[in-house]
Amino acid sequence: ASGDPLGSGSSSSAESSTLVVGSQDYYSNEIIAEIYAQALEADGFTVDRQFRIGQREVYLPDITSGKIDVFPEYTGDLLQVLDDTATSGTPDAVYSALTKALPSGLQALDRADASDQNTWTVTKAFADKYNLTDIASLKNVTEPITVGGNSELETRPYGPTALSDKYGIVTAGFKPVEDGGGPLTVKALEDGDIQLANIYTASPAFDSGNLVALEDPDGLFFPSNVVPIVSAKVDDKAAAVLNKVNAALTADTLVALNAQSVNDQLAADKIATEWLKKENLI
Amino acid sequence: MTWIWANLDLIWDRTLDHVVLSVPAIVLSFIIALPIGWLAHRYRASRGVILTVVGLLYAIPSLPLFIILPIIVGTSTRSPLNLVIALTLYGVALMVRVVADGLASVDLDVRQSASAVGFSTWTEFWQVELPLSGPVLLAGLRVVAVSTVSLATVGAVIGVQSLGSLFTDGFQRGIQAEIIAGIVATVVLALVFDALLVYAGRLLMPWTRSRAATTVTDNAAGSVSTAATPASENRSREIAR
Amino acid sequence: MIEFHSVTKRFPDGTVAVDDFSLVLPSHKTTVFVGTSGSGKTTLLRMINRMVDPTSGSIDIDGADIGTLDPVKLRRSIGYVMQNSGLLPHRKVVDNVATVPMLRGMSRKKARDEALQLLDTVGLDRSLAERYPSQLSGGQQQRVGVARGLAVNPNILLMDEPFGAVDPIVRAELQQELLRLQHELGKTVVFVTHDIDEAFLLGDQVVILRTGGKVAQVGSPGEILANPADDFVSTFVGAERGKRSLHLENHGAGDVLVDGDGRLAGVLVPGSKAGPLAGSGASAQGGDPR
Amino acid sequence: MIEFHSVTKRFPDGTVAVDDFSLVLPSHKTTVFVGTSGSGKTTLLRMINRMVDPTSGSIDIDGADIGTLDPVKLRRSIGYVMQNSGLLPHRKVVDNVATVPMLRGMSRKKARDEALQLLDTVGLDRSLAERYPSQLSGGQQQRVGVARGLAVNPNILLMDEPFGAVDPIVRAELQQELLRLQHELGKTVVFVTHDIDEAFLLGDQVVILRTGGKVAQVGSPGEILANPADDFVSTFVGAERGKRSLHLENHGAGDVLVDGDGRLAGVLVPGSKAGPLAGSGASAQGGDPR
Amino acid sequence: MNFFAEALQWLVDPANYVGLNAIPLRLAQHLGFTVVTLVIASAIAIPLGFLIGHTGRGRSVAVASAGAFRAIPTLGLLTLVALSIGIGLNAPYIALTVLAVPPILAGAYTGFEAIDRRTIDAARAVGMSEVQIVRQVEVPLGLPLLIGGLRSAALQVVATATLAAYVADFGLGRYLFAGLKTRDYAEMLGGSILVILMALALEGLFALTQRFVVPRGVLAGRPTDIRTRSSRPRPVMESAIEEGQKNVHSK
Ligand SMILES: Nc1ncnc2c1ncn2[C@@H]1O[C@H](COP(=O)(O)OP(=O)(O)OP(=O)(O)O)[C@@H](O)[C@H]1O
Ligand SMILES: Nc1ncnc2c1ncn2[C@@H]1O[C@H](COP(=O)(O)OP(=O)(O)OP(=O)(O)O)[C@@H](O)[C@H]1O
Ligand SMILES: [Mg+2]
Ligand SMILES: [Mg+2]
Repeated sequence: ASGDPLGSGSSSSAESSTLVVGSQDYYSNEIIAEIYAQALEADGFTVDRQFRIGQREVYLPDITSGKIDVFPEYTGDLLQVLDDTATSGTPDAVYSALTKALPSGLQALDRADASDQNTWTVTKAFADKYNLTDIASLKNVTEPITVGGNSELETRPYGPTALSDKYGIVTAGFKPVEDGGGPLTVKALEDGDIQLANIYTASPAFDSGNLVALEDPDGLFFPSNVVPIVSAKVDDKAAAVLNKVNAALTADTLVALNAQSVNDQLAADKIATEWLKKENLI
Repeated sequence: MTWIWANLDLIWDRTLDHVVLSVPAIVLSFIIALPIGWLAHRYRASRGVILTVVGLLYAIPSLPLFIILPIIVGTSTRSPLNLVIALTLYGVALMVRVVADGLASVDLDVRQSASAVGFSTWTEFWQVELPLSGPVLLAGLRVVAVSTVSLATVGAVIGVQSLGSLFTDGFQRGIQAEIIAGIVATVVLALVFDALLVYAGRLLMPWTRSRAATTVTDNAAGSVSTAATPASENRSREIAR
Repeated sequence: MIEFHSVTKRFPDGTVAVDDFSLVLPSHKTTVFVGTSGSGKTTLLRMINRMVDPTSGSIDIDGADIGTLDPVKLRRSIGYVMQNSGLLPHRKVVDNVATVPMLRGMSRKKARDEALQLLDTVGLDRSLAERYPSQLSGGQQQRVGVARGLAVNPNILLMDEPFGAVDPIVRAELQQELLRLQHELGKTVVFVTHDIDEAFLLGDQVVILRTGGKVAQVGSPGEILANPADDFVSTFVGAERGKRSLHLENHGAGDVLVDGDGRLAGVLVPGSKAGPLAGSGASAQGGDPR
Repeated sequence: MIEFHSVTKRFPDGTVAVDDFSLVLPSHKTTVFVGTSGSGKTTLLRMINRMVDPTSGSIDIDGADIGTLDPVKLRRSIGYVMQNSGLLPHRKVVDNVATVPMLRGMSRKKARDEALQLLDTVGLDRSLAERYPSQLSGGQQQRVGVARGLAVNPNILLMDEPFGAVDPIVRAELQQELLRLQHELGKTVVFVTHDIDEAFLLGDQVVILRTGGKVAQVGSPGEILANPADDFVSTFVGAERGKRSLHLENHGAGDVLVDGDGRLAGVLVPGSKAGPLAGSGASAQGGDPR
Repeated sequence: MNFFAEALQWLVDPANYVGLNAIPLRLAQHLGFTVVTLVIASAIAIPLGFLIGHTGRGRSVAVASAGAFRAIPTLGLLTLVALSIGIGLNAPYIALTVLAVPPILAGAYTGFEAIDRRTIDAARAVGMSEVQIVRQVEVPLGLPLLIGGLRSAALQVVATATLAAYVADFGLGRYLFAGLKTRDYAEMLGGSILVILMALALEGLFALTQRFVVPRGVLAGRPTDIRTRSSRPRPVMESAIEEGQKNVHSK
């Protein structure tokens, strides 16, 4: 793999001072990565952006092998991938579990308040009709509930099985919509093709007010706070920069940033610069 | 539409990425298919086997191929090389048959007269058979080019940037203009490649141009050119998915 | 001189195309193989430049067994003209003619210069040199084919139904042209045709073949016409059918010659514009080509 | 009787294929259009069954302007034979012959029965009936083509170079066969060829065309040969070139007739096996077809 | 390669043969989807192709747009369509039909075009109406190339029909997506193998059909004694007299 001529092998390049920042193939993640990158640059670091490098299954090997130095991740999501026996808990519990589960050579910096986590979401109309507030209240529903989401949702510990095991809510079937809770899923909800969907909390789809994320008092879902996963090349100085930025990233901030991307159709670097300036971070 | 004007540079960058991915695949498909197709043409017995095995490649869905290929080849998961290899495989699958058919389309009279005046097998291949199968090869290469460009978009799913990234991103962010821009740019790029190939064909095969101008009813020439079009169209077994 | 010694050709599928064929083809003369389709004419011709190798028997050229020669080199030293000219459609006329000299290592410039001269020889305008074969008429293409056959100044010229695909009028012209050329150049020509008239016109020696690659008769045109060896030959040369038996008929505007089929053959003229035909004659007399 | 009245055909690309052509084609006779390529022969022929419609002028068949008839019906009432037979490759010989009767509504069984009889008429063995055209020789295919042309017992038979693609020997056979058939059936035959010998053999009336669809001469073969209208006709019929001027030559085994090109034409025999040729003759005399 | 061994194990695991995700069920769905798509695409492409092939009109438009159609990325089209008409099978049907139309169209009209013009000319000359020419001559003779077009369309649709699972609980694509997201490569590879097997089976079926529908006369034996076509091609015609004159000048 190291002999790969076209590949991503900047780790083998000579400039050891360069930090490689990566991002998922997901606009929200790219914005965070861009924020990290600009903050690092403002502090004199050289940054090599390797953004939008696919889904976790694609880029994870590159993080574990140290080819990427800084990567914005989500605590709960990553923990479940690294340790499939992990159990949910408070954000801090999940965070500390993650730090233990990380392979050697990798390190999780401070987590942000901002999170982008799974929810069970229904339309506002549906929630009003059956007076839904939290997940358990789904048992009020008298019509069949069809669940929609990525394929893997079906087998996840918080999936349809958990609904029936924990809350006695029997779902009527599962329809895959492989866009990770994106616009297609939202449309399917609105069309009534599905009644219950897995949508991320930071999705700007909630902006419209037409969707309601059911509360999760029992911690069915893993809290998934934004957290930079870094390699050993990230020194204390760089870590300090990233921690400072992360401290400013609140839950509302993330939704607002996403909304800028989706509603105002701004590019990630512009959104990042604007926010960093506003927060006086650069 | 405002998105497009604000992001022309992005579209341009992705287009360049796309070119860098698809051009090597197209060229490699041709180079690799040439000897294999020649074998299939030359040795009748091997033809069935070669074409079947190669035809099997079509049936591989691209998504799993992209995932499995690095494991088999040993490249890094998100290396563009994976994509180039996969695209080349599909291109070869298409092109081998074209090469075999193209070589077979060369008029027997011409081949025999070439060897009768003293062409050796090797010289005859390069100076007679290859150029004369040019029109069929070109037709096949055009299909390969178009489908490779189309297929390269799937790279976006495995984290290799291309015009496909425009519609995955546009899709996540619900920006229709971006999705449409991605699709349109892909189609335009494919058509540009196609036009370039046609133009290259004109340059490299001047005799095919002159044929249209002539008024002489030449049976041999006529049958070659008419044989080329339907046959090669029929060979449009491309694999866009 | 080309000699066939008991040559047999059996193709892998069992077809016997040529069966125990022996013949001497004299130098500087034209030998014509004539026969119906499948009688082995092409096979015989192609054995001379080793496009086909005999199953048994041998062929000598000027005393040397060609079985011992390198086929590619041999072919480059023998002119070959075929039906539909066999020109390379992707090369210009002049390059087609220059092909073989260049294969033999001549420089491109020199080969093209000589090719232009050859176009003169076969009566083609040099302005056609830069055209592609498909831009020529059928007759012109055949002339280019002949020019290519002559390009390395070979002693032997093999011609496989070279005029089979052109208009009868153009064919007559080309035949006369060939007679003229042969008169000038005196090559050893081996000519294949299925047209007995053509055979009689061009051949010093005519070989009539029957299906299965067997020789029906060998001789000069006069000998064959005067003494057909058997019924097959008679039928073939048209003697039996009456085609060759002409009689005078009065016919409105004057006497005309009519054959046994009722076909008008022409009118009888007194004089003798042409010299004697027997034996070697045909090439010695051009007639008026037009 | 077919009458052309000032017929002109200009194709959309501007080519004038036929220019102000007027002619009467008598019933029960054979009219041959002969001329070089592109002289409009095929176009003339195809106007008779409305495969091509004239730009101006009109064509009458037995007094009726065909422009007023339904083309499809018209075609079903006229026999058509073309080079390479034009048979449907995916239908057996017998079904090919039965095609048109079935189009006209005849039952399959009856059409096939009649088709088998037609095979006899054209001299084909019934054992070939169940073969596909590609399994026949060229000559056999042409016979099937003729059988198909005769299948609806049409008054008119159009033949476009029907024997252009077969071996000369087979061609001679087919020509004799056609003469015999015509003798028996007495159709109005319109025949296209570029072979002047064939035209003279088969035609009661011969029309020599020059490029651009202009008539060079119309007349019986004898008239044309005896009095060629101009140089073009002379050249075309070969008179000028001396092909038609035969003279006697002594030649070893006896006197032979030789033409101006030095080509052996045959031997002179005294008697007259054949009847008079002028005007109507050719069809009246069969010779020996084989 | 234990990878493939795992995939084989997945293929024979009895657990994968029960319930809503059973292999036979997924196979049937996939096949059904493919067949329906081909039928829809054929219904559009075949009449159009026949029309183009018979009249010769619109060919250049067809060729150009087929090129453009071929370049449309199916995944992009699928998502775009799904966004306007919602999830379920309709969007995949539309996207895959777009994929299948060009090869079928090409097969249909090239099948007609490949027919010897003289055959059609003769059919017209003996009095076949245009409809009869299409039905009795062009369709039977053009069938082999049409089947060829269907065959390549089928191949593409089978492989690409995996995308139906992107927006619907349908077909073998479910194994691919589920395997991809849960990094269960055995399932993904097993699913791919099933797709390939189905493609192979269809290939075989089409090869047979193609052999079966080729009019026998087209394949039947070689010409017996005389080889009209090959050895006696139609004379190369020309304006002989004119050429003669040219030569006079040139000498
Ligand atoms: N490569 C081959 N394999 C098998 N049989 C062959 C091959 N070449 C020729 N033949 C057969 O050998 C016989 C003689 O063929 P050849 O081509 O010499 O005939 P020809 O006299 O030139 O005929 P034509 O006038 O049609 O050109 C034929 O029966 C032919 O089918
Ligand atoms: N459909 C057409 N469109 C345009 N020009 C045509 C068409 N058909 C024939 N021509 C032209 O009309 C002229 C006469 O053609 P036609 O086919 O009648 O000649 P012909 O005497 O039959 O020639 P040949 O001996 O080659 O068959 C030619 O110049 C030909 O190119
Ligand atoms: Mg031959
Ligand atoms: Mg014609």
